[in-house]
Amino acid sequence: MGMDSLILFSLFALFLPLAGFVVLIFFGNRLPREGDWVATGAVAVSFVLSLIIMFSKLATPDSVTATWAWVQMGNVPVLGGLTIELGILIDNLSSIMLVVVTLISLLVHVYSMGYMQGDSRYGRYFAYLGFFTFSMLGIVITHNLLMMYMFWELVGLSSYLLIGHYYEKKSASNAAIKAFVVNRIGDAGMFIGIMILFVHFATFSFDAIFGAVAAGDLPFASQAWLTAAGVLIFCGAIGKSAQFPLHVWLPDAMEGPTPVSALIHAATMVAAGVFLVARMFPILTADALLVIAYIGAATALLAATVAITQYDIKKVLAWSTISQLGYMILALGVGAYAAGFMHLVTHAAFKAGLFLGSGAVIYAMHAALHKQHDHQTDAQDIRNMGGLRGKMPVTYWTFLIFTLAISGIPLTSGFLSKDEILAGTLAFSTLNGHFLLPLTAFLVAGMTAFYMFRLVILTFHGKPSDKDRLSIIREAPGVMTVPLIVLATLSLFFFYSFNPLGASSGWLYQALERPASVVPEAIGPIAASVLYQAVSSVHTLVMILSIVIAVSGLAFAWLVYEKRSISADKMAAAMGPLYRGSYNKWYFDEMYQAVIVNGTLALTHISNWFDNRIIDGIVNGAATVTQGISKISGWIDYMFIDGLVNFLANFTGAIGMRLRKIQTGKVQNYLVFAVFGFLVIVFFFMAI
Amino acid sequence: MAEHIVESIYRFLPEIALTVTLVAAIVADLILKERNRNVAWVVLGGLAVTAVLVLRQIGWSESIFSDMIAVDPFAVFFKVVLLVAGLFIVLFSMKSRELEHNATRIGEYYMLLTGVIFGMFLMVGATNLLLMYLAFELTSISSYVLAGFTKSLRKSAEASMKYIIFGAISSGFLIYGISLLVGITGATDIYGVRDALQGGVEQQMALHIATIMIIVGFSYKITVVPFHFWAPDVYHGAPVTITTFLATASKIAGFAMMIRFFKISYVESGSVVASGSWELVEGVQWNVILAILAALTIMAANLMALWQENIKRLLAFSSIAHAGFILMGLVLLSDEGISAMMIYMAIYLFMNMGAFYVVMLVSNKLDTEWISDYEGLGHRSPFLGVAMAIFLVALAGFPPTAGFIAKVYIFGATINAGWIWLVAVAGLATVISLYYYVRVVRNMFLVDPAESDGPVILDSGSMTILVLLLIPVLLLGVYFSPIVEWAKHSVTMFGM
Amino acid sequence: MEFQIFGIGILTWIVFLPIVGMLIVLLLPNEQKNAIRWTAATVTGLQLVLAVVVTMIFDRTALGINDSNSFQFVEQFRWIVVEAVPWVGKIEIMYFMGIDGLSVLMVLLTALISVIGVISSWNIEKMVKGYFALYLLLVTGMMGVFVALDFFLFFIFWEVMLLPMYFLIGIWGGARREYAAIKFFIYTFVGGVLMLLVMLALYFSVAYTNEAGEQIHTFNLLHMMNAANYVEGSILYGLDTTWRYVAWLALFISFAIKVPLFPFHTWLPDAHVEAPTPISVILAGVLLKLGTYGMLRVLFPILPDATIFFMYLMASLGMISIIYGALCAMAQQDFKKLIAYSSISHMGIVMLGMAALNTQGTVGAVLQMFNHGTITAMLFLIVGVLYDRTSKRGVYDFGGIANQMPKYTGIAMVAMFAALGLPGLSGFVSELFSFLGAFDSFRWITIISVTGIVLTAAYILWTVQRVFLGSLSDVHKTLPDLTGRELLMFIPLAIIVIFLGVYPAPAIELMNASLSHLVDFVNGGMP
Amino acid sequence: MVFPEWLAEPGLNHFLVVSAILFSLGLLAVISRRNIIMVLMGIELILNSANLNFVAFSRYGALSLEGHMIALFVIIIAAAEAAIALAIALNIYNRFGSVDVEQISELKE
Repeated sequence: MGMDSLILFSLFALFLPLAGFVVLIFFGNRLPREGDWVATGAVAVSFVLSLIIMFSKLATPDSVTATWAWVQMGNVPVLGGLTIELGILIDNLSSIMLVVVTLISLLVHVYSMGYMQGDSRYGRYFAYLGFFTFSMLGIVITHNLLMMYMFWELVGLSSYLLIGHYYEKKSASNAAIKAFVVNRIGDAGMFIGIMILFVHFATFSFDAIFGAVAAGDLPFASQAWLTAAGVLIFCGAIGKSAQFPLHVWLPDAMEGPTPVSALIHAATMVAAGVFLVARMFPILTADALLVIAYIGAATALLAATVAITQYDIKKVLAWSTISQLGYMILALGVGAYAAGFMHLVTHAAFKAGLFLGSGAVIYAMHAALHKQHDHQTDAQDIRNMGGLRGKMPVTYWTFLIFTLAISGIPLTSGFLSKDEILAGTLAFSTLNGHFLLPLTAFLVAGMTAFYMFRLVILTFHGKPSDKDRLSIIREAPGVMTVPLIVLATLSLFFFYSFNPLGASSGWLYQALERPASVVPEAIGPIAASVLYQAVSSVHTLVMILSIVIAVSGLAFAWLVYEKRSISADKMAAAMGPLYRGSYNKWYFDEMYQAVIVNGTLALTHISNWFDNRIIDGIVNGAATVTQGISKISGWIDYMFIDGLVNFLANFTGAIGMRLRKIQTGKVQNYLVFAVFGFLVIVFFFMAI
Repeated sequence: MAEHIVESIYRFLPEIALTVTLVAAIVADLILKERNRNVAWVVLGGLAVTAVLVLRQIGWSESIFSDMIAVDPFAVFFKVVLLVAGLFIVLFSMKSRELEHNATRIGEYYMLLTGVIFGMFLMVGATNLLLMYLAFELTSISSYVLAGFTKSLRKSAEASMKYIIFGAISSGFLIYGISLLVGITGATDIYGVRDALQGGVEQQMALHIATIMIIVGFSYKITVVPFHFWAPDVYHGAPVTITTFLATASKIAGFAMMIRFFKISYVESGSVVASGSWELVEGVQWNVILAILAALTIMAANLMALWQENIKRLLAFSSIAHAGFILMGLVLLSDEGISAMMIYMAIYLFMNMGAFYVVMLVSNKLDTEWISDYEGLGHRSPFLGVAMAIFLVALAGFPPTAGFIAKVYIFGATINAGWIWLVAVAGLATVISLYYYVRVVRNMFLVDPAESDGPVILDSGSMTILVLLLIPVLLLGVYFSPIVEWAKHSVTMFGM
Repeated sequence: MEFQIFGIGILTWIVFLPIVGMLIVLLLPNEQKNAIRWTAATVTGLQLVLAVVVTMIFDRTALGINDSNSFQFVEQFRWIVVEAVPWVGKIEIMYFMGIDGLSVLMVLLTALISVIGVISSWNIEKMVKGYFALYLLLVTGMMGVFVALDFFLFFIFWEVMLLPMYFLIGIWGGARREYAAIKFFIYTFVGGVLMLLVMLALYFSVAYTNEAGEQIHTFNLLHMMNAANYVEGSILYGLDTTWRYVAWLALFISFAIKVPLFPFHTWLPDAHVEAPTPISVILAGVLLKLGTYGMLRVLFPILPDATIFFMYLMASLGMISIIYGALCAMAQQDFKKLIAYSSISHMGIVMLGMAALNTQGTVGAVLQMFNHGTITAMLFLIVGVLYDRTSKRGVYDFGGIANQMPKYTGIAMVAMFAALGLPGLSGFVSELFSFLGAFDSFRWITIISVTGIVLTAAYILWTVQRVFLGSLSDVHKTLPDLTGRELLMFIPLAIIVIFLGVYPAPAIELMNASLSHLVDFVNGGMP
Repeated sequence: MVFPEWLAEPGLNHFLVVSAILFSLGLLAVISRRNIIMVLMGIELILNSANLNFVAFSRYGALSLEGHMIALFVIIIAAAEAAIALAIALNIYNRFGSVDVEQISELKE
C-alpha cells in the first residue's frame, strides 16, 4: 500500500479519538448513553487503522515521514531562516506502539462501559479517555521533539483530568495535582534538553538532529553538552515513567478509576518514557546510558521492595508497574534495546490485565459491601478479601495468567521479554563489570514473583475474611470479563515468538532491531554486535537462573501465605526497620513534603512577605500593611513596618513636616533666617 | 533734547494711559453712584486702552528718557502678560464676596491696583538703577496696602504687617546693594554699569557684596527660599484677589526686572546676539548662586506644601516652587533659558490664576479655604471640580495641558545647557508636587459628598471667566507654537 | 499603504473615535444609562472593526522600525513648527502615526480588549456617565501610544492614560481604592518624569537636515534611530557613552514600571485588587504591554549600544520576575491578587525573550504580549464573574464550582491551562519561542527561568483545585451559570487562545519581518 | 587736639564703614526689638545707611550729583513707606490690641 495512504491512515487514527472527545464535550449530554459508543467507536476504528498501518509498515524496511510547516520565521541571526515543522514518522517502533496503545485503549473503553456504569460524569469520562488516546498517539507518531513535548504535556493533562475524575474527594484532586506537578519537574528538564538541541541544530526533527550528530556536529561542539542533552531529555522519561526519584506520583495516581489506572498508569502513558528513550537512543552517549541504566535498576529494586508489603490491591500493582518500568529503562540503558521495548509491549498486555482484573475484584467487592450497607470496609484492601477464586472464576484464572507472565514463568510473554532483559544486563556487566545491575535485576525478578503471588493468594485463595460477604460476591459482567480474556491470551508466548524459550527468533524482536548509535565512537555505547555476542553466550545460563529464581519466589510466597508454614508477621518483626521502611514506601513522600514542598511554600511566604514589607515598604508611604499570608511573627513585622515601610514617601513627608515648622509665623524669625541665608551666601561666594 | 522728550513721551503712552486711568478711577470714585462696579468698569476700560497702546509697541526697540526706560520686545511681552493679569484680577475682584463684605471704599482698591500695574510697567522697562528701585517700591508699597485692604480681618492686618516689614528690609538690602554698585561703577544706568564692569573694577569684594544684596532684594520679590518667608503668610492673609495678583503678576514683574538687570549689566555686551549663550563679565559667578537658590526653592517649597491644610497656603507654596522652576532659566545664561522662562511665566499666569479663582469661588459659595471642605466638590459642582482638576494637573505639569509645555521648555533648556543635577532635582520635586496637587483632586472626586450639602451653582459670569482661563491652559497644551514663537522673539532687549 | 475615510487617515479614526464617543457620552443626560453604554459599545465596536480591517490589509513584508518608508497607514504632518532664531535652530513636532509588524497586533489587542471591557462594564451603575467618559479617554490614550511615531506624541498619549486610570480605580474601585489609585499614579508618574527628561535630552541631541538644508530639532523617533542625526558634542552624541547608559537606565526604569518588572512591580497587585473588573482587564490586557512595547519601539532602536550593554541586566530582571512572581502568586489567597502576581511572572517571560535580542526571542516576546493580554483578560473576567455573583474573591471561599457552573468551568479551564503554558493553547507557543530565543543568548539564566513553569503549574492547579474542584458549599448551590452577555466576552477570547495555540503562524507572520529587522538593527549597533 | 592718624584725613572708606555699621544696627533693631515702631526705626536706619553711601560716593567716588539726587528719592520713599507702615501699625493695634511683633503670629506653618 502507498506511503500517502499510510500517512492518511495514521492521521485518521490520530484525530478520530480527538473528534470523539470534541463531540462528547459539546454534545455528550444530548447523546444516548452519554455517547460512550462514539468514543469507543472512534478508538475501535483507529485500532483497525493501526493494525493496517503496522502490518503494511512491517512489510517494508524503510520508514515513512511527512512534514508540514507550522511556523516560519524570517532571518534569524545565528540560525538563519527558520521553519518549524510538524510531522509524523511511521517506523517499526511507532507502528507497533500505535497498535499497543489503540488496542489497550479499546479494551479499556469496552471495560469501562461496565465498570463506570451510573457514574455521575460518565460521558465526561469517555471524552477524557478519547483525549488521552489522541495525545498518546501523538507522542507515538511524531517525528520531532517539539510535538513530542507538546503531546507529552497533553497526556499529562489527560492523566490529570482522569486521576481527578472523582474530584469531590480531596485525595483525588491532590493526587491529580501531584501527578501533574511532579511530571512538570521532569518536563522542565526535558524542555531544557530540547532547547540545547534546538538552539544548536535549529531543528526539532529526530532525523535531522541524528544526521547532524552523525556528521560529527555536537551541541556547542562539546561532548559534555551532548551527554547533558541526553540526560536532560531522559528527565522527561523519569517523570512520565515514574522513575526514581520522581516515582512518588504514580501510587497516588491510583485515586483514578481503575480502568484509567490500567490504560494510563500501567500500559501506555507511563511507558511513554521508555518510548522516548528508545526514540532518542541514537544520540545517547555511553555516560547518559549508564545513568539511565542505574536509575532504571534503582527504581526496579526500590519499587519491588515497597510492593512486597502493601495491602491495597491497586497500590501493589502500582509499585510493581514502577518496578517493571525500571526494568525497561534498565534494559535500554544497557543497550538491550529490543528486549526493553519488547517488555514494554508484553507488560502493557499483562499489566493492563492485572489492573482490569483488580478492577473486577473491586467492582465485585463494592457491590457486595453495598448490599451489606457497609461503608467502612475498604474495598481495595486485600486483607478484606480472600477465597474469591470460586466466586469469580474468569477473573481468577485470567489474573493467574497475568501473574505468571509478570513473574516470568515460561510459556508466558513476560518470560520472553524479562529473560532477554536479564541476559542483556548480565552480558553488559560481563563486558564492563557493572555487576550491580544484573544482581538487582535478578533479585527484583525473584521479589516480583513473590509479591505477585502473595497478592493472588491473599485475594483469591485462603479463607475469606467475611463469610456472608463472600456469599454475595458476584462475577463481573461480560463487558468487563471479555477484555480480561483477550488480554490473557495476549499474555501467552506464541503471539510474540513461536519459541517459548527464546524471544530473539520472534517477529517482534526482529522488528525491533536496535538503531545504530550516531554519537562519536569514543563516547558511544557498546556496539550492538558485541553486546549480542555476549548475550548469546550467557543466554542459557540466564534462562535457567531466571526460571529458578521466579519459581523459588513463587514457592516462597506459597509457603508463607498459602501454607502459612512461615509466619508473615514473624518475618516482618524480624525485618524490623526494613519492614517499616518498605511499608511506608521508604518515606519518600514525607521527605519530599518536608524538604521540597514545605521548602517552596516557605519560599513563597518569604517572597510574599518580602514583597509586602520590604519592596513595598521602601516605596510605600501610606504605611498600611497590605494583606498576605506572611507567617513571620508579629514583632518582626513591627520592626520592619516602623523601620522600612515609612521609608521613602513618609521620609519626604517627615521632612516636609519638619520644614513646615520653620514657618513660625513670627516675622522676626523669618528675618533671622533670611539674614542668615544672606550671610551663608556671602561666605560661600567669598569661598569660590 | 526737546524732541527726544517728545519722542519719549510718545513711546511712554501706555504708562501715561495707566496714570490717566488712575486719576479717572479717583474721580469716578468721587462722583459716581454705586461705586464698586463703575470704578471697576472704568479701570477695565483704562486697561483695555493701555492694551491697545502696548500692542502698538510690538517690534519697537528704543531707549527713552535718556536711558531711563527701554521700550523693547522684552518689555512689551511682559507688559502684555501683566495687562492680562490685571484684567483678570479686576474681573475677579468684581466677583469677590470677601471684598464686598470686609472692604470699605472699594474705589481706592481699584486705584491702587492700577498703581501697582503702573509700577510693574516701569519695572519691566526700567534700565536705570534709580528708576528700578522706585518702580520696585511703587509696586511694593501699594501692595502692602492691598494686602491689608480688608483691614477688618485680623489675618489681613497681620499679613500686611509682615509684608511691609519684610518688604522694607528687602528693599533696604536692594538699595544698599545698588548704592555700592553705583558707587563702584560710577554709573546709574545699567549700560554704564556694564561698561564699567567690563573695564574691570578693583573693589571685587564690594562688588560681590553689592551683587548678593541686590540678589537678595530681587529674591524677596520673586519669593526665592530663604527669602520667601513672608509669602505663605501674606498669601494666606491677603484677600484672594490680591494673593492671586501677588502670586502671579508681581512675581512676573520681579523676574522681568531681574532678568534685564543681570543680562545687561553683568554680561559681556555683544556676546549674546551671536550665540544664544552669554559670557559673564569677569569676577561675578552670580548664576551659581542662583542655581543653588533655585534648587533649594524647588525642593523646600514642594516639601513644605505637602502637609498644608489651607488651600491658599498650599497654592502659596506651590507658587514659590514654581518660582524656583522659573529661576532655573536664568541660571543657564542663555537666551534659550530666558525664552523658556517667559513661556513658563505666560502659562503659569493662566493656570495659577485659574486655581486661585476656583478657590475664590469656593470661598464665595461655601465660605471656606480648608482643603478638607473640598470633599465631594467634584460631585456637587462637576464643572468647578473639573476646572480645578485641570488647573492643578496643569500646575503638576501633565500633558496635554499647557503646564506640561512650560516644564518641557524649562527642563529642556536646562538639560541642553548641561545642568543635569539641577534638572534632576527639579524632576524629583515634580514627583513630590504630585502628592499635594492630587490630594485636592482626591478630595474633590474620590470622596462622596455628605447628604447635607447640595449642589453648588455658579453664575454665568464666573463660568465665563473660568472658561476664559481654561481655554489657554488646554489650547496651549496641544498647540503652543504661537507662544513659543513670541517668546523667542521677545528675548531681545535694547542695548544688547 | 494609505487608507482614508472621509479624507482622514484610518489610524486617526482608530485613535480618536473613543474621544468622539466621550463627547457624545458627556452630552447625554445622566439618566440615559443604556444610551451611554450603547454609545461606548458602538464606538469601541467600530474601533475594533477598523483595527481588524487594518490587520487584514496589513502588508506582512514591510520592515518598519527605523525605516519611515515601510511604515503603513502613515499619517504625518507638521504639528508644531518653531522657525529658527539665531541661537536655536528650527524646531518641529510631528503628528506622526504609523504601524509596523511590532504595533499591528497591539492595535488589534487594544481594540479587542476595549470592546470586551465595555461589555463587562455593563452592570456598573455608579456614575455611569463619568465612568464611560473616562474609560473612552483611557482607550484613546492606549491606542495612541501604539501608533505614535513621534516621541512627543507618544509621551502625551502615555501620560493621558494616567488620570483616567487614577479616577477609574479611585472612584469605582474596591475598599482600599484610594491607596491603590494614588500608588499607581505616583509610580507611573515617576516613570513619566524620567521618560520626559530622556526625551528632552534626545530632542536636543538629535537634529536632521531637511531638503532646504536647515538643521531641524525633532522628536521624530525614526530620526532618533539614526546615528548621523546626533549633533556633535550634544549630550547623547556618540556610542557607549556614560550619558547614553544613564539615559538608557532612566528610560528603562520608566518602562519597567509599567511592565511591571521586579522590583518596580508592587503597584500592580494593589491596583489589580482594587480596580473594578473591567479596569483590571484593561490594566492586565493592554497597559502592561505598553511597557514592553515602549522598550521595543523606543528604547532598543534608539539606544542599541546601551541595550546590548545591559542585555544581562534585562535578562536577569526578567528571570527574577518570572520566579519571584510565581512564588508570590503561590502565596496569595485573594484570587485577583494571585492573577496579578502571575502577570508579573508572565511579563517576566516577555522581558527575557526581548532581552535575547534575536528573532525567536523577540517574536516570542511580542506574541507573549498578545497572548498574555487575552489570557489574563479572561482570568480577570473569570474572577469578576464569581465576584459579581458572590462579592467574594478569596481562593478558599469557593470549591466545587465545577458541578454548579459547567460552562464557566470549561472557559476557566481554557484560560487557566493557557496561563499554565499547556501546549495547544496560545500561552505555550509564545513561552516556547521566548525561552528558545533566550537560551540562545543566556544559557544559565534561561535554565533557571524554565523552573518557573513548574511553579506556575503548581499555583494554577492549586487554584483550580480550591475554586472548582472539591465539594460545593450550600451557599453556592444557587449560583447561575454564565449569562449570554458573559459568554459574549469569553467566547472570542477563548477562540483566539485555542486558535493561536494550534496555529500561531498568522500572528507570527504579521510581526516577523519587522522584528527580524529590529533585531538586526539593534545588533548592528545603530549603523 | 590731635586726631589719631587714621582719622586725620576722613575719606570714602570711613563713610562706608559708618554706613555699614548703621546698616547693621538697623538690621539688629529690626530683628531684636519687639515694638513695631522700633522695628520701623530700624528700617529707617537701613535706608539712611544706603543714603550715606550715595552721598559719600558722590563726594569722593566716581559718582557726580546723581548720588545726592538718588538720596533725595530714597528719603521720599522712606517717608512714604513710613506713612503706610504707621497706618498698618495702627490697624494692627486696633485688631490685636498690641504692637508686639512677636505676638502677631496667627498665620503660620
